Amino acid sequence: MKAAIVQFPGSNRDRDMFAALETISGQPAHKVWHTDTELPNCDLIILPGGFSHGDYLRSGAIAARAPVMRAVATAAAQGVRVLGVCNGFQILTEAGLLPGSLMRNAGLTFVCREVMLEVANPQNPFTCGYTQGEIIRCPVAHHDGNYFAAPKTLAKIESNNQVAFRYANGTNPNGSVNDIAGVFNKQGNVLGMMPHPENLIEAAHGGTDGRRLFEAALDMLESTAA
Amino acid sequence: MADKKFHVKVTVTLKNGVLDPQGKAIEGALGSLGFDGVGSVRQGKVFDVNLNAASKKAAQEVVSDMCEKLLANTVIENYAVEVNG
Amino acid sequence: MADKKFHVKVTVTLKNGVLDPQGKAIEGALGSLGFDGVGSVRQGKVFDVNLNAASKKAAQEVVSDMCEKLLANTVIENYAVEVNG
Amino acid sequence: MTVQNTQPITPELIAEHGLNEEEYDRILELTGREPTFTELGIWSAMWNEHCSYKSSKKWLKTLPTEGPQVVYGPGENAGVVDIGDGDVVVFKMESHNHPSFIEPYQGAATGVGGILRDVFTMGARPIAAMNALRFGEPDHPKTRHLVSGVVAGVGGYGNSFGVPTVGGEVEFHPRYNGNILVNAFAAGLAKRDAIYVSKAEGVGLPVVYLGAKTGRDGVGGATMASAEFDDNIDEKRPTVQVGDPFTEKCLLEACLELMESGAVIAIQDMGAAGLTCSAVEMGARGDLGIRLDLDSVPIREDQMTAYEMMLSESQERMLMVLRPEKEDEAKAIFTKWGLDFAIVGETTDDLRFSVHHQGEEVANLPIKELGDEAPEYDRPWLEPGTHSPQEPHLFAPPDDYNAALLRLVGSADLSSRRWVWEQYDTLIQGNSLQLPGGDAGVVRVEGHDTKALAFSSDVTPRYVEADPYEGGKQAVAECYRNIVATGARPLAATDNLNFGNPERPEIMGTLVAAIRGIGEACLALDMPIVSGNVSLYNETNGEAILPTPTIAGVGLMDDWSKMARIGTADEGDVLFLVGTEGTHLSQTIYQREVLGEETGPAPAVDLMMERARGEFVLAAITSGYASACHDISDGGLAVALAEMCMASGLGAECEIAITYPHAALFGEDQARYIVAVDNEWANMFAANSEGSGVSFERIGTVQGETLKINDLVDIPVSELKAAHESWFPSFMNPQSVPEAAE
Ligand SMILES: Nc1ncnc2c1ncn2[C@@H]1O[C@H](COP(=O)(O)OP(=O)(O)O)[C@@H](O)[C@H]1O
Ligand SMILES: [Mg+2]
Repeated sequence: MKAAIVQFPGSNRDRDMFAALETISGQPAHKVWHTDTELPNCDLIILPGGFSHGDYLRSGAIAARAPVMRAVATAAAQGVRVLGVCNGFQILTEAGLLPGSLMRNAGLTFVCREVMLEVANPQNPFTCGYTQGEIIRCPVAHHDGNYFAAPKTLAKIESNNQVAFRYANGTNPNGSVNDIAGVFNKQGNVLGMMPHPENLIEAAHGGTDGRRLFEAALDMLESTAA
Repeated sequence: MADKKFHVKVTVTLKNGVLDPQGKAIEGALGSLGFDGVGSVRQGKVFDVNLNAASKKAAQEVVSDMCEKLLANTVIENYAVEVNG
Repeated sequence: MADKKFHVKVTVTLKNGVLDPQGKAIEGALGSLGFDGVGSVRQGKVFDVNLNAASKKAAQEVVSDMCEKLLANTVIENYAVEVNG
Repeated sequence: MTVQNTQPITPELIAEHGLNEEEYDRILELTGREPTFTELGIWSAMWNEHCSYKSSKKWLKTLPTEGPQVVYGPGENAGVVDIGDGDVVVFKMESHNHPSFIEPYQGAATGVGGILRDVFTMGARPIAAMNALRFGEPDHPKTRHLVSGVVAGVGGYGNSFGVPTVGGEVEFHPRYNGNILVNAFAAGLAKRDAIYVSKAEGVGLPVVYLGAKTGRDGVGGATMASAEFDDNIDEKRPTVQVGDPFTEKCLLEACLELMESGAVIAIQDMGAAGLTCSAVEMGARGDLGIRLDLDSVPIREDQMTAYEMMLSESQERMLMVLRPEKEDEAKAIFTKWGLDFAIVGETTDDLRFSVHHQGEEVANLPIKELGDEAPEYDRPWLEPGTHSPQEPHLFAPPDDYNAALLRLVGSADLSSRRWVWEQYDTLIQGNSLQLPGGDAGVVRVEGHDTKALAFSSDVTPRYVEADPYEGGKQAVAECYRNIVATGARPLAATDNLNFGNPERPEIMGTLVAAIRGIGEACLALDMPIVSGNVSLYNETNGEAILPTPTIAGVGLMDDWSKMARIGTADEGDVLFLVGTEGTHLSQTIYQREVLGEETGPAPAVDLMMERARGEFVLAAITSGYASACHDISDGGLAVALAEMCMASGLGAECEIAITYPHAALFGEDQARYIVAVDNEWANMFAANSEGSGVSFERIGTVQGETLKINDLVDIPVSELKAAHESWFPSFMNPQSVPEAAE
């Protein structure tokens, strides 16, 4: 499977993501610049972490209106897998490809620490490497990760099983509603999450819990549900 | 066409019911600084935009369009546009 | 003493000459969205404060004090307080 | 604010520019006539303490700066050190003390921005940052505000830029009430054959301005950074510089791309006194003149004068000399990254610094003299006094050792800094092997399977105050130990010398003695100083800060799989003390926190012993004997044991030979480590220490959930942790913890 990483000015975990994909799949990902209007032929599009356009105005707001995002929206509508991590998640919500918004952390400060995540829905191409209710480790590093959705939207997200991950064991670092750490779109081919699985994929990182997410998204698991 | 200069003030505020962590933190901080009687605080943004437009109405329209397209996230925010000559 | 409710609007803006990276980024983004004629954008904050005070004047004073102590960074920001009954 | 170039040069104006009579006479001589207003500004910028090191140069020259590993020592934007395989590490530390006191968030943020720029100007991608912070006493009304602003500013800039912050220091002391210290360190990786320097080469080449636009930010800033504070501080406020980490990140990527394209001949970032310093440096280094045309400088404010443009400290700007044939390619790169790009001048062969603005030549000065002939002072200095040693029996023992230990681990200076470092992105780039909380931050060398770099920043100002010479040595020694404790070999260091007013002979004497101590230690421990920064005049109303020569060191690890950590001891491991029983209680944290005094001499540093024990510990770690390691510093053996227990979550049972219990537990004697060794290797470890003549003692075993030391200490690790972790959060959020512990 071929992956593409979209780079915006101010993206800064694009290099982490690139290295992680290469380590896991042995293949370099395509790099796509924010002004590109077409995407390379690929099965997985990744919007990496960082501070696109400085996160000025609202995190992800300016990037969400970049030319490349039209192509991303089109691909998403066609069923191509799209993963947004951290700033990528913020961009996806700003672009309307995912429900909800990411507000300032409840503690108001940037938070970088390891949290625990409960896998809320493993029936999905991104999460099928985990089991229902499994608790995994994952680092977070963000200032605006406080997931919020209006009650009606929230009810829908919950009833459609669109929550991918929840902060577990009292480790919610930012005040997110219902401990939501990651959500799918309704079709299940777009995932946004605040934690950084790309920073926990090899022994040097002190753990490999993030690895299965990429292995699943790249169809590299032994028994991937189609 | 000879455009005129306009100074436009845009105010963007969170919709009712939308979580405002900053406002809430400020309430708390004001309390601990000894300010009593504070009911609620909500934080928003203002933008001072200088632009050229054919008329006041045109300025109003173009800035509203800017709000829809960028300055406000209309899912969670309201905006108000005020044009000064 | 029977206090009254006031709604106070505080506007905090960067002092002249202080770099506004946000404003600059927004100018750039408006340009790439195809908005022409934008001269400059400066971003500031607004706070909607509901509070109880003895009088309009008292409300004005207490909120100015809040600005000095918390809401504004007076080293680089100016503030304006507007009390509505 | 707009002052024309024709402004008459009065004695007041000269004094306002921080120039004394003698200096002005020299300026008249070198200029060959009365300088214009702009010229006066240029001279003062080049000759102020911050840029010229006029008080410290004589003494800085005595520091060891060379070694086979050193590629570039002091003098460039940052030091460059070889790490093998064609790679180099590029690093430096710099202060942003005064700006951070005035506006903590922006002051700290722009400090981080400045040091990152120094590193990537040389062609290195920043891979690690540290921050050494010193604040006034916790109870001082300004302290909390300063801590929260500075920490948010350090994080705000570094996180957005995308560099992991892997270490630092935070300390509190009343002597910093009016002058906090913010020392920022950055390190980057580059290829040895692709290092860029400021020396321009070739006549008639375009001088190019890149990055953000110029505003009036910090006009007068370099002068301010070298002036003592007084209560008129408010007047200096409007010159605050605001950082834009987004622009800096774009500037980084653009510069690295540009360097790769082969377009860059010389490059210099615009730091203090921006355009002036950078242009003069490029010319003077390359024996070239520079002609600048200010009408082409991208500006963001109206009606800026030549004076303002020449002295502006707007951030995120660079000056380069480019190959003319690559101009279009270069411009395309900068446009892609949304940055300003303007040709603002050219190199000339007349050795003049000639500045033009609106059809007028506003300055024409001899460039070599501007760059190299800054005054150099041999300021009078007093040899610091010494204290006679104080034997342990002169110090009262604690009533309760458990209470004393809990108090120390929960004190302002020894408590966990988690509240601070969790606001920093410590993981970005995916190479962090050791995060803050251990002895040194460790980062993998990208592109290499086994190599890693270790970083630590250290100084114990109360020691330096008590004995500047021993304190200077100690700062280097502690840095060395912290690096060794991870299993890395210390390679080189950078220093940031923060002192008071050098015109006072006793302060100057402190500086001189500290530099002597640092120099000797660097020589003995083979850690040459490859870059550094001096911040003087840290005084308010005549009261100086504690002398604070911060040392930041870098170490190299060949194989990180052998790395030692503070918290990786296993149940059943044997604990060894490398070194001897503690005896020194003067100037210790115990004395300060428990006895409420700060008296007597600093602990003496035996550099031969440091080296011998360091080499031994290093060998033990790299041959795989050590399952965990920690150096003994503030708080002595008991605190070091407690820190290892808290990090691993395991207890320890220790039985140590004791002459004076309080000195054995809390003495801050130097050159000591605790090493945890798998039981299977314990005899081997002991035999090796004996063989190499290094003193050691087998002090106990890792076991259970309680720290026990003889019959003195018996505390559950969870209780230690609670004390250790709670001080900072309750200090910063007193409302959430109503009865905050003192
Ligand atoms: N400002 C800071 N930023 C990041 N890490 C910090 C900071 N201050 C302290 N630390 C970390 O906290 C730990 C304890 O600090 P310190 O007591 O100074 O260590 P040591 O005694 O080993 O020199 C170290 O890992 C250090 O890097
Ligand atoms: Mg240490």
